[in-house]
Amino acid sequence: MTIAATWNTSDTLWVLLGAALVLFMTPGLALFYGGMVRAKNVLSIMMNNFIAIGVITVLFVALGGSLIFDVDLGGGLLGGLHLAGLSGLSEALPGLSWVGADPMAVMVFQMMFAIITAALISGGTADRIKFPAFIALIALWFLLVYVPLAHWVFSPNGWLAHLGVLDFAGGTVVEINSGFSTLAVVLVLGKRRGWPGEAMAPHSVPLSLLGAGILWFGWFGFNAGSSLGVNHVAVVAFTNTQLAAATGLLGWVVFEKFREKFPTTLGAASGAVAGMVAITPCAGFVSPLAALGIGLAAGLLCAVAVRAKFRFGYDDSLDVLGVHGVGGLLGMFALGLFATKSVNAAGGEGLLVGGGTHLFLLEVLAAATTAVFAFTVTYVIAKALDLTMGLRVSQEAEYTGLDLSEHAESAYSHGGSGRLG
Amino acid sequence: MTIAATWNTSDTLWVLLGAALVLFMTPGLALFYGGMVRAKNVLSIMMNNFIAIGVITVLFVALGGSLIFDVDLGGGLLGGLHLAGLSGLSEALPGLSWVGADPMAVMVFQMMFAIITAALISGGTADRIKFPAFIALIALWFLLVYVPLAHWVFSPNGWLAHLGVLDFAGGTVVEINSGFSTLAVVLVLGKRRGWPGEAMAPHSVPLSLLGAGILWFGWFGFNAGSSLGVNHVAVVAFTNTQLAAATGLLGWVVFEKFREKFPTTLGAASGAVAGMVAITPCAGFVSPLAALGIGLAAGLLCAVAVRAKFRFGYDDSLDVLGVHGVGGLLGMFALGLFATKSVNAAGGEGLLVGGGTHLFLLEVLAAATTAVFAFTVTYVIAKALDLTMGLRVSQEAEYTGLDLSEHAESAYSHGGSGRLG
Amino acid sequence: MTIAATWNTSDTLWVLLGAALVLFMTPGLALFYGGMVRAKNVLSIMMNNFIAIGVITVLFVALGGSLIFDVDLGGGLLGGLHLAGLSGLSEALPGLSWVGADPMAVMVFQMMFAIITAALISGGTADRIKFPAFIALIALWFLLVYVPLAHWVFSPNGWLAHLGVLDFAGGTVVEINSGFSTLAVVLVLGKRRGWPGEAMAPHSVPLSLLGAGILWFGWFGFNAGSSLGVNHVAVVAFTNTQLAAATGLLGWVVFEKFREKFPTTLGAASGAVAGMVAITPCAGFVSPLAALGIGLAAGLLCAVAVRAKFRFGYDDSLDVLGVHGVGGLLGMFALGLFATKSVNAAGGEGLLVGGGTHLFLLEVLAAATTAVFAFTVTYVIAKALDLTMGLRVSQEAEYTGLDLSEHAESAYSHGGSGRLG
Amino acid sequence: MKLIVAVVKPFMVAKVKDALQEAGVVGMTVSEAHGYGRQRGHTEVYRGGEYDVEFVPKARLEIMVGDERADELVSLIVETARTGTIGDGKVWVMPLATTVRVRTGERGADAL
Amino acid sequence: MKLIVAVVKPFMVAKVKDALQEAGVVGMTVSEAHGYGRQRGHTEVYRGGEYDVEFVPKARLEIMVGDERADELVSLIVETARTGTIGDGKVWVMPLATTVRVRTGERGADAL
Amino acid sequence: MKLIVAVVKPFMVAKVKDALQEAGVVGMTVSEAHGYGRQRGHTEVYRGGEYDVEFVPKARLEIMVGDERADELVSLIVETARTGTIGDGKVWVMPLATTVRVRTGERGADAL
Ligand SMILES: Nc1ncnc2c1ncn2[C@@H]1O[C@H](COP(=O)(O)OP(=O)(O)O)[C@@H](O)[C@H]1O
Ligand SMILES: Nc1ncnc2c1ncn2[C@@H]1O[C@H](COP(=O)(O)OP(=O)(O)O)[C@@H](O)[C@H]1O
Ligand SMILES: Nc1ncnc2c1ncn2[C@@H]1O[C@H](COP(=O)(O)OP(=O)(O)O)[C@@H](O)[C@H]1O
Repeated sequence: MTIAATWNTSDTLWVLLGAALVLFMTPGLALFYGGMVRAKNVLSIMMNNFIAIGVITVLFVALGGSLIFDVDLGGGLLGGLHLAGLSGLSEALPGLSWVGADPMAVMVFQMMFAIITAALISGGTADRIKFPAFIALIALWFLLVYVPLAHWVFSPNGWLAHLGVLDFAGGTVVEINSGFSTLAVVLVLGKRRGWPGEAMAPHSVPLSLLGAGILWFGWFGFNAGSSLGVNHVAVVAFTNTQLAAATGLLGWVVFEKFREKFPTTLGAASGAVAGMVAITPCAGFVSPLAALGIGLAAGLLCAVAVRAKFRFGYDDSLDVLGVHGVGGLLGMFALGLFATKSVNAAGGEGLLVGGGTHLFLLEVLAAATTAVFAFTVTYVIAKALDLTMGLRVSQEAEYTGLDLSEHAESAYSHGGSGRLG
Repeated sequence: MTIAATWNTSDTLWVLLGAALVLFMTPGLALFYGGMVRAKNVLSIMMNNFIAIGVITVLFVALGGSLIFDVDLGGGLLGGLHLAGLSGLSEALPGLSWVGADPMAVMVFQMMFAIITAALISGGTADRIKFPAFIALIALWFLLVYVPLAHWVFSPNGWLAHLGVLDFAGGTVVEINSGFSTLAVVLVLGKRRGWPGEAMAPHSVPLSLLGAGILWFGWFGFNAGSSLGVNHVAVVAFTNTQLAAATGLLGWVVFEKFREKFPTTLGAASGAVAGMVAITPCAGFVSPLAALGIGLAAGLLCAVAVRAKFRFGYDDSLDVLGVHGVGGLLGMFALGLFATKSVNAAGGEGLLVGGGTHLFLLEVLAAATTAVFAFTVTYVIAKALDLTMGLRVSQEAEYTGLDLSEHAESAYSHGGSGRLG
Repeated sequence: MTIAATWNTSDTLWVLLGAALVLFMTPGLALFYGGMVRAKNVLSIMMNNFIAIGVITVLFVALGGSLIFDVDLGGGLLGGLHLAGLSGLSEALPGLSWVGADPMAVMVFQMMFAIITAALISGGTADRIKFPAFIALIALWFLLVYVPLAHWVFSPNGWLAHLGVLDFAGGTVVEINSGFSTLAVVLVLGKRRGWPGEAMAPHSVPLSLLGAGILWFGWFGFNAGSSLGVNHVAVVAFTNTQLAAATGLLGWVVFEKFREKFPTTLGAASGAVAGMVAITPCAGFVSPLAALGIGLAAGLLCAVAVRAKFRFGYDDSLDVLGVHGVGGLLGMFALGLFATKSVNAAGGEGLLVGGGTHLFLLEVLAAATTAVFAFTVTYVIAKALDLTMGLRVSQEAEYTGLDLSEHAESAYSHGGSGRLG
Repeated sequence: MKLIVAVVKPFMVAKVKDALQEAGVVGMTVSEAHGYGRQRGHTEVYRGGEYDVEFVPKARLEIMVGDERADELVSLIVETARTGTIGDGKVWVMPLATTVRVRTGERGADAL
Repeated sequence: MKLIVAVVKPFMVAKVKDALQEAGVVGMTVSEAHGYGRQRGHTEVYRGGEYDVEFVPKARLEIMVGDERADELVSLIVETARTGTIGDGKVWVMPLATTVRVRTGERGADAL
Repeated sequence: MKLIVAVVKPFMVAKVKDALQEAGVVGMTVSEAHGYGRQRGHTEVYRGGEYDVEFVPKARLEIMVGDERADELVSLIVETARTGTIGDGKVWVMPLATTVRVRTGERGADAL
């Protein structure tokens, strides 16, 4: 490994900063989710997030990163293995020679995306998935779902990217993918016992708000970092992230105010997340005013979408489909409407800014492809695992809680009399 | 919108990093405050912080940012509307052509300051303000109090800036402003029922300590980022922030040790915040040794000041006046004493470093103007809101707690028997 | 103080960012540790972490920083006092003229290392040390143990550095030092009453996981920042940190799975920390594949090492020796095995990459010297303090909990009936 | 008047409450408790330390009832809360000398 | 000896304690409880899910008293804890066979 | 049948449980409580506000026993839980009209 001299310090610093921020989002997600489950399952879901960091890091280094970013093997379907083990990074990544950041920094940055996308799935499987089954699930899912999708969209040689599909920071690969993959898993997994009749209220909303705060902070790295360099596009992506988060927050609480009379705190946090989800594909391609609108639409739409599970009876515990799936779809469609080259010359012109239907249809294609592909393959993986190792804990373990049954731990031990043990 | 080429990457990166850090301070503040209230009101106060992000972001983009930074309309009183909607940012901000960072980055950075200043007010109104009233309050206050003050001080065309007033990162606009605005609101709002007789002990000090940790981390972006570029002044501002926080922490706990025999953890956190408040106006203008002294003085003085409310009987629940108001005044006075051009050639010479009374009097003027203006206008706003929509929840809501009465949520749901619902 | 023009903006920004991240690690550590103790002692241990920031900041500015980095007084044993009070920083630090970052930024960065190393000791002394005694302990320990060690290793003029010892980010000064210093203190302090018979289970594992998340995030600044500039070595150090943390996490939980049947959440967090500890000295000197192996070894080895206290009967409450001491030793040995100039031309060649025994023996020498020196001097300090002011709280205070006895605070006040006071 | 105290598994509270409500009982008081008995606790593991937690979470219900309904309601509770596995809990009945409704000061059966 | 048990609104604990203290009662034991009764609970909303929380927080006081003071103290508690709104709670009195102070082993009235 | 209620210092729970277990008592129910009595509480300080916390944490044990063993076990508990310092707690005994094991429906002594 020799030290490359062709990249510049600012862009490298920017991408490394982005990588640190995106890594920080996963513990943030663990808290966001952890606060929303009951006290007996909080460690279980946090553990699913932490284990995702461990497992995906290793798989990404060993195989995934290369399969995504190496020279295309043909048809834009998958990359090769020259970059496996983080080798071959003294040269620019194939197709990304315009990037000023050190290629290894770019790979690490991308690794963090794969980690959090895997971690998101835990929001659907909460309270009932076996710990070993979750590990097997995300490992297979990473290789069979995430890696191809990421190659298609994030590698310039992927077939969707090649067609001209725009996706700034992962509306397809991260958001739609996590939403529809989670839907597939929860359909196989089945509902939590007692759901929806029994109250399964969040055990600590402040924990969730803290998690949302960390997600917000980290999302600047996620979106603005996806410019892969410090430039005006990065500034716009940063700004758009803030604006969409703010209006997403407002949209959700306004909806609640009119629908249930009460604007909730968890709704505010959820709305901010929904806004950021929707702006993810658009961040560096649309104007700040469009970002305000996209965030607002996401806040309203996702507040509606999370109710669907009660109507249709699938138990997506913490609304990965309702927030990430739906928000991601919205973002991709919005990008087809509002993209403008005045923000990013390397972008496109959306339907509503006079670009015709071309880009819009491409975005719809990419969104639909992602949803269908992610759902289908993940469904097969989940089914296979369920038939072999079994996805679900026993009834008794579910009553006791997964913290004790899967990890021999209790999250909290309060009270003057200690553990009484 | 075209892509400017006149700014540089390091300074832009620095300002964006600062913006992310300052945004992160608001969830940090939500935790700092949330831990200090009773468990029945924690979501309410955290919600006030989150809604501030939503509301102020939109108002800043729509109007505020332009009114602050656009070319002065006359007399240094207010800017125009050319920058409304974040337009017109392909050129340097009026009077800030020396800044090397992308103007949109600077605007977003400044937006984060307005957000947290609004959020600070929630520390005074805790446990009893109606949620819609809080929204109306900060919206009006932002337009009528924050925006003018920020123009006067932060825009080079503002009348105070024009006079030569120094304020590195917002001793006036953020600290004194939030302190005295909060005082005005709480005088209209009245005391919490049961205060000060009943114990209203913090429900979770660890939450507050976490919040303090996030504030500390974010304050580096707040103060050092206010250099608007990477340079030696930024390094000094960074260093001074750390030093003043450390001695503020020590000052407060030493005071407690001698006054009440017990150095408290909440006191340590409060002292660190007090030190950072006081160093805010001074950060890039004074030497590290002065910073040590300013922090220490702030720790001691604010530890005394928070007791004033018990004596004078105004219920500033979480001491916004005692910490931010008093700490901000101290910082402005200290700047008039210790500013030195050896640290920052664009700064001034304080009374004690041989600069005569000129700068000192200017700083006193700015501090007094801010305190009086913020108090007066905010008092009128609060009174008007109280007479129209009513500021305060019902007695029953106050007993039940605002989490349930305003948001239909409970922060915590512990215990083996769950919600028993 | 004049403004130096010889440093560059990217490197300065990088080091300041690193400093902010490392500062953030100390509140992170406070949470990591705070979650692991019982509810009656959580504020006490968090306070020990916060007070470390206050005390060490002041001592570092006043004396320590200069004694570490000033021109050597002779024999590579200690620096002089020219840099005391952060003076003399308009020129490069002695021996560090290759560094592109502002010298004051480097000093502040290094200050943060001293802070967290002092804070680490609180993990061993938890639940029973007097607050004033902890302050005296870390103050003396900083001057008599940390400062010399840091001079020996971190200053290019220190005798160990001079010999050619490699230590990228503090495997000796931070990790081995904190581990063996803590062992010395706990041997003087004695076991907690009831240990190991009584259950002293963590009162809030989610708090610890949050702390681990912050530590992980901050460790990027710790390790990658230690390159003191943005370059490929920084990128590798960043990457290695992530890889070792991931495999450390996996190693620990795999061990638990086989040893106790249950992979625990606290084990995952501990494993990630162990992996980062071990990679600390190696981060910028070894290849990513080596980092994977080092992290894994650390996860496994430290999972074994934390059991030693039950066998040998010393009460290192939160395993500073088992994680930092042992992980640090492992890291230093691994560096002697795996260092390669292909990653860092300024580094060395380890035994297993064909460099012979030279480097390996140097690393063993440095590790052993650190362990012996830290243990011996700290033991004397602790003994002296125990004989004079007394290290340990009374039996009653230990039963009541240190939050009340030392700080007159209660961490939590839940429940509908409030404080009942 | 009698006081029925029932110590049951926590997730039985809602079911017992529903059954009693149906039987016309309009009130009860519940608190959290931990029980020790034939039902074994569990082991927790923290960094190699294995802790035996011998106490199991239980809910403790108190129901004031008229003397004539005590037996019938005890049976109802016992049947409702039964899973048939160890640790289902205990029910005991105690005599009451006085009962008052705080709001009105009503006594005896009127206090219910 | 008698045991007075009072289930009252949580914010009444301090007031009741003060009243009893004034009446010369030197001790009591309090625990947290949740009550179900005429007083309605509330609805909570989380992401579109509305949960009815039927149990209301209550405090549960236990006061050992001599037989002769039981009636008077029950009345005192009832009057002190009354707000007149639904949910003020219940007081009941139970006979005690034995009472002991742990510190000294004193029994009966001396245990108080 | 009798119900022994013991209010003791929280860190005594394990010791009392062990003693009872040795004496052949196979079950008990424990809950958290706060006590007010001769033992003084403590003062807490938050930003200059000093709060008197008058209630002290206690554990509350309930043990159903046969009439014949009640006295002996009360003495055992009292001796085990004694530290000799103020605040050691109280023990009281109440008569039980009925006792049932939920799992089996067994009554009386068989319910133990
Ligand atoms: N002697 C007792 N006194 C009071 N409570 C008891 C007693 N024995 C058991 N319990 C309570 O009943 C619960 C169930 O008892 P256990 O012996 O585990 O099962 P089972 O009643 O099914 O035989 C215990 O957890 C405890 O709360
Ligand atoms: N039959 C009962 N047995 C035990 N506790 C009861 C009973 N009925 C009510 N309670 C307790 O008294 C509280 C107040 O009762 P509720 O019916 O709501 O109001 P009120 O007593 O004013 O009519 C309840 O929350 C519950 O804790
Ligand atoms: N009259 C009482 N009724 C109920 N519980 C009581 C009474 N007096 C004391 N207690 C309980 O006993 C505990 C110890 O009583 P206290 O007066 O402090 O000490 P001691 O019993 O050693 O004299 C109290 O904290 C309280 O929980």
